[in-house]
Amino acid sequence: MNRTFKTDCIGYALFAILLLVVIPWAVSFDGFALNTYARYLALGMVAMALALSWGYAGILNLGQAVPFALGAYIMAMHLKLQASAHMPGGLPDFMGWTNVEALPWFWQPFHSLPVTLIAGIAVPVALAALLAVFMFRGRITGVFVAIITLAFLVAVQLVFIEEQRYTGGQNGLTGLAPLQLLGWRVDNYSTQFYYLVAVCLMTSLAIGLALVRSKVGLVLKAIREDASRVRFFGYDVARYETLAFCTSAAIAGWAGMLYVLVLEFASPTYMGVAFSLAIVIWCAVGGRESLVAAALGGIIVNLLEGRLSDMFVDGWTFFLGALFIVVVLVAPRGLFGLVQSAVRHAGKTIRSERGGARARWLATGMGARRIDNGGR
Amino acid sequence: MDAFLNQAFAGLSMASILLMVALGLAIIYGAMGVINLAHGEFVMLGAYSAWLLQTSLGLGILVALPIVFLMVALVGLLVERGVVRWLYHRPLDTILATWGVAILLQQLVRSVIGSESRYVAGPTILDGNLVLGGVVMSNYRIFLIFFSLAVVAATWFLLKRSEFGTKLRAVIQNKEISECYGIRADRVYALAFAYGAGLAGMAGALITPLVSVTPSMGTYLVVDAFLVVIVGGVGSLLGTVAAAGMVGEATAMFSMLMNDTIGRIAVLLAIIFLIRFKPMGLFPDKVRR
Amino acid sequence: MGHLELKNLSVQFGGLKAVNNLDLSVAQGELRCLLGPNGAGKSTTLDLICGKTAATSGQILFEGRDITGLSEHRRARLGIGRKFQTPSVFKELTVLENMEIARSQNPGILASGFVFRTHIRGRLKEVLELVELKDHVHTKAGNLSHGQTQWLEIAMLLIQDAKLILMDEPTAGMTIQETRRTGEIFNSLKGHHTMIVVEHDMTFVRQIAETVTVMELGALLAQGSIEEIENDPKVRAAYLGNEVANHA
Amino acid sequence: MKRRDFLKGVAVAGAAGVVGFPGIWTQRKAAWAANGEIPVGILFSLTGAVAVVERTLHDAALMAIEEINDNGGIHGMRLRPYIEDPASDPATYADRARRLVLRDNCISVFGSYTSASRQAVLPVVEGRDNLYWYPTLYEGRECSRNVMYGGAVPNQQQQEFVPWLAENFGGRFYLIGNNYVYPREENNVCKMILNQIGGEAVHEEYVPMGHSDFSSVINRIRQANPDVIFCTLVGDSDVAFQRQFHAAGFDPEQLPVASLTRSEVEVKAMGGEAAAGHFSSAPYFMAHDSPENARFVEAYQRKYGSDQVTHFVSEAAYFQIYQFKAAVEQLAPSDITATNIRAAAVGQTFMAPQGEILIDENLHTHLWPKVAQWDRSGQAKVVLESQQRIAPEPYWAYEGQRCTGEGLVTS
Repeated sequence: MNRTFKTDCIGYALFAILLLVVIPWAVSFDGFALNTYARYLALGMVAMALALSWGYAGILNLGQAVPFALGAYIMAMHLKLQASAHMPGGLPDFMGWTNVEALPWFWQPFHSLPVTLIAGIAVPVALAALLAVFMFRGRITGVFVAIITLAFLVAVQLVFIEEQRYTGGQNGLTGLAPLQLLGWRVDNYSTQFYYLVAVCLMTSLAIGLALVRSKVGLVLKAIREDASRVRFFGYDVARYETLAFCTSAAIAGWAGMLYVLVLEFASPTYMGVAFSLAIVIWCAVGGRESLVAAALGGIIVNLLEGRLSDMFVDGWTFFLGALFIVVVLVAPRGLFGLVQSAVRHAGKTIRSERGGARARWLATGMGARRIDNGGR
Repeated sequence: MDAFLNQAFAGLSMASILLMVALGLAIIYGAMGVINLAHGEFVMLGAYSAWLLQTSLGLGILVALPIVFLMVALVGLLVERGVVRWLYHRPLDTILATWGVAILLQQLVRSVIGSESRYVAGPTILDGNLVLGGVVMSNYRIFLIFFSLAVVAATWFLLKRSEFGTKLRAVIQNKEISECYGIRADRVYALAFAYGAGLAGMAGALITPLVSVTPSMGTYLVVDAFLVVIVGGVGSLLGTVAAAGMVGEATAMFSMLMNDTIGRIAVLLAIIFLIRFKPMGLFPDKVRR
Repeated sequence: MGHLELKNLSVQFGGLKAVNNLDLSVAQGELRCLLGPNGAGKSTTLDLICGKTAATSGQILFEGRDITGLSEHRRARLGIGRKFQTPSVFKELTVLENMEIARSQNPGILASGFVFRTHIRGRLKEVLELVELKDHVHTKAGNLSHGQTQWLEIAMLLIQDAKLILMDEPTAGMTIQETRRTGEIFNSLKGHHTMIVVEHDMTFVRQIAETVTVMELGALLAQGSIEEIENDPKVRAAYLGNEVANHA
Repeated sequence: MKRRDFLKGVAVAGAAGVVGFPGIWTQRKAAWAANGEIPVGILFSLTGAVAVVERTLHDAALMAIEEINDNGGIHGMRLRPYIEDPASDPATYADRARRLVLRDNCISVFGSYTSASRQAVLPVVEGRDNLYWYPTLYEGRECSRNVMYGGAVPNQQQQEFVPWLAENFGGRFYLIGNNYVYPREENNVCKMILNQIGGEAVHEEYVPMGHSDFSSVINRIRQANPDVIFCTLVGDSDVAFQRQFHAAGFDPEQLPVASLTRSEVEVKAMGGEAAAGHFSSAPYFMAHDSPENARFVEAYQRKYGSDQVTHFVSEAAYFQIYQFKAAVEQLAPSDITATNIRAAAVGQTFMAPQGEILIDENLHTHLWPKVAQWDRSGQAKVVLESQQRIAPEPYWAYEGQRCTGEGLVTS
């Protein structure tokens, strides 16, 4: 395990260099481009969060957009309250229009920034925990998890659209104030803001890596392979699955908060089926077995979407659809798997030239043994 | 009482549409484990095929049905041969690939036919309503209910009584052994996929008199159809019928008591609970696992 | 009072009584062999003890404690280990990672969150040497030979340090040498661990058995030393055509 | 295992090469003054659910740009449209609007149909003091200094429509709409008017966007037995509702559907048969008889096909380009900025297909509301026409609030 730790560090460091140095320099610190990349990074963060539960624990969460959107709405509620300070009763404009008399209790705490920042992670986690306990205590796995989370996603979105009085309905929360962070008025086109998002991504990535490189990650991998066998070693499988699910939700909520800062509004489309499936696709394109790769997948696909729609305004989705099909057919393990097998192949050629004799000896030794076993 | 009966009929009518969309999906998912997110697009293609046949050849949708079935089944066959057949051993990946197919098909229609909404005339012989006391039932919807049941019956016959069905069931049970007996599993899969797609196409053609035909019309349908299939239980025709009936009726009843949005939320939550406590579906195989 | 006691244990699948009013007592440190024709309910009995299957009626006592209603992982934490008929190791993980999973004295999440590396020393090193896998620690379990896989699973049970080890045909697919070696390992475990072994290979049974229990149709048929069993007419009848004799 | 993680590094580096290559991926800066072009953004969805309508807006806007360029541009400068496809997704609207405003330096952006997308674009245009030309009817209650509102607000659609309906068919209204801000707000206004004239809303309900099964709704309508269905369903839902309502055998003379959102596009999709006899209120209908409209329809059909229809939003998408042109024409080339265009646009009149329109100082448009009845051919016959141009009052229903040239004023 120690050697993997070292290579993890290399991957992490290279990713950090990409985010912190290469991208800002490549766009020569242009405000618009940094804002765009900040958006991609936030989306990469959600994709990474999904890899944590899908890639490691085999929990395909088609409702990953729920914690993301909750984080987004919570941040937006705070900013909306800031923007509504001059309104009668501090009531957000849309509430006035829908005849809400007083600020509802669940909006009250979000006057406070610390509460908002904590809730942006805690609320998605709490909801995820409820759902996780509900599912995993019942030993729900595979496609059933996918369908339950999908149905849950649709239901939550409907609630948000229906309760227009409290959530802004289909329009979501708009007309937000800029965030005041420790006296700093966050400008989402600034270099500092880009670095804020990048550092958040790197931090969440570090947390994710620590989790999957610890024994927890090992147990999760074992669960993905054979959950009942893990139980016979005394592990409470449901609890491990819940942990993965909740950590994933926490990071998604965090990413959602950043996303609102980038785009300056929260919308129920953040918890739409299309968006939620898109997260799965980013994760798959990057490679769900690696957190760094999944994050990159989120960044690359979004970048590509942006590029394609720029180059072929008519019919750019053609290329997008084709890309997904090709990735699944040619690179089932994503770009990560593709690169991995390419390098492994290259490595093998080199090795076989150097230590061919030894390899052959090993191979025949193993082969002989297998034949032995066959004839019992 | 009339209100209740009217609403019960509305539920049946919703169920019949749901059933026709879900049936093809149930076969594709039940037989091959393929999670086909492009299913809604097959429905959409069916609707566009009906439009095409009506505007270019003047065929009414009922006359056009067999042709629509064949057209969409052909598309299904191409999708299966081109994409899906490589993915039988990794079912979760089919989610991504078929999503890609869905995007592709939508854009194809948009580029070739245009993004505007299309009009397809309903069959005039089924205009009008049947009035029984205070209950008003649209003739077309009555027709849909019976037609959907007929499709189920035909499918049941195909699966249980025909040679193709026997082969399909053999392949589902054990692909390797079936191949030893000379069944060409890949061909059976391809035909089953095409059949499922064709059913979706027919459903698409049949709903054209009720809805708006647009390139993105399928997206709304696929999620609901999937929920029905899973609630009904994998590979159980009876389960799919029962699940469609339940979801349709539940939607109608909740909608009568509250409103359509809350009705839908309630149905979704009920589905979540059903899957949680009965993951094998309404009518699971009673075999020890 | 035995280490493990089954009292009136029954389980029913549909109309079939797979285990029928079974009473069984295994003493601390004993190695008990469980024999019986196919469908006698041997594997189901193991399933009942480890919690894979829930009992319809009856009681399971382990170290005097009623564990009938406990979930699998709770039983495992009490010290019940299980080896399955088909070798079930984690094929995607390396040998060392498999061992780390099995080394589950602290199976809680918090404890696991602070484990980042597995040191090959102490008991782990001993066990790996015992099963001759020390040179393969970084091999993926999926790439091991069949016999190695069986041993890996045995090693995992050893490192798990279960007080009660349930084995379902541990030597299936092993060569004669490997089987003998397995028998030696088992013999060395007697006294420290209580073991229940389901086995068909009578040579192996003779090598390891102290007391043998024979089941038929979910119920206890006979119990005693290997000689007593082999000469029991009821057992002979149950095996229709002297399967026991053939094996012997 | 070890190698895998090394590879992660390689993958990262490789991706960095692809993704982060300088220049290619970022800037597309156009210095419009230098090469005699005026960059404008065109932001209508060409893909996704809203593309059904927005495609026609895109077409109409581009046609106007082409006409202007063919006739010598503005002071010899051509309009250079930067086209983006926001894919019916608010987040993508926001992203593409940033591109147009910040990267492509457009001095105005023309775009979008839904309220949600307008709201998504607002922070960008307000943050950079740009101008967003929004051609769609909307719920009012907004007073941005950075949006040029080309569509009707509630008072322009309902002020005459609702009393007329009540007078002719009765005052018991059944309100049905999709579940978002526009229908809810229009229904608030409708209920207010009904209150004043002694009518009532017998039932009010909202269905999710894209909802397409109206059996339950139709059952409820049958039970409530209203005089008028007041309908603010949009797009697919409107089409599905009307077809099912028609199939259920209601007689438009007894129970008409009165829509604020139904245009020639929806009617074409639902079929003239289903729409015949029902009413819509809008400032423009394709069948409107005026030389400007004849020219507009003729040009549109010549360009995009004779089966195409024009409607009240595409008309606005079209005339807004001309309003933009008229404003820019008043400016010296060196003065062409978004804020100057706004200042120049206020008070402008333009002979649009619907009649002569005027931009109010609150940046909304004075329009000519009409009520029309649909016929079997899919065209609308105007049955009630406003005698004068109606001023836009986005806060009509809110006493004490007015949208003025200084923004929202509360008294």
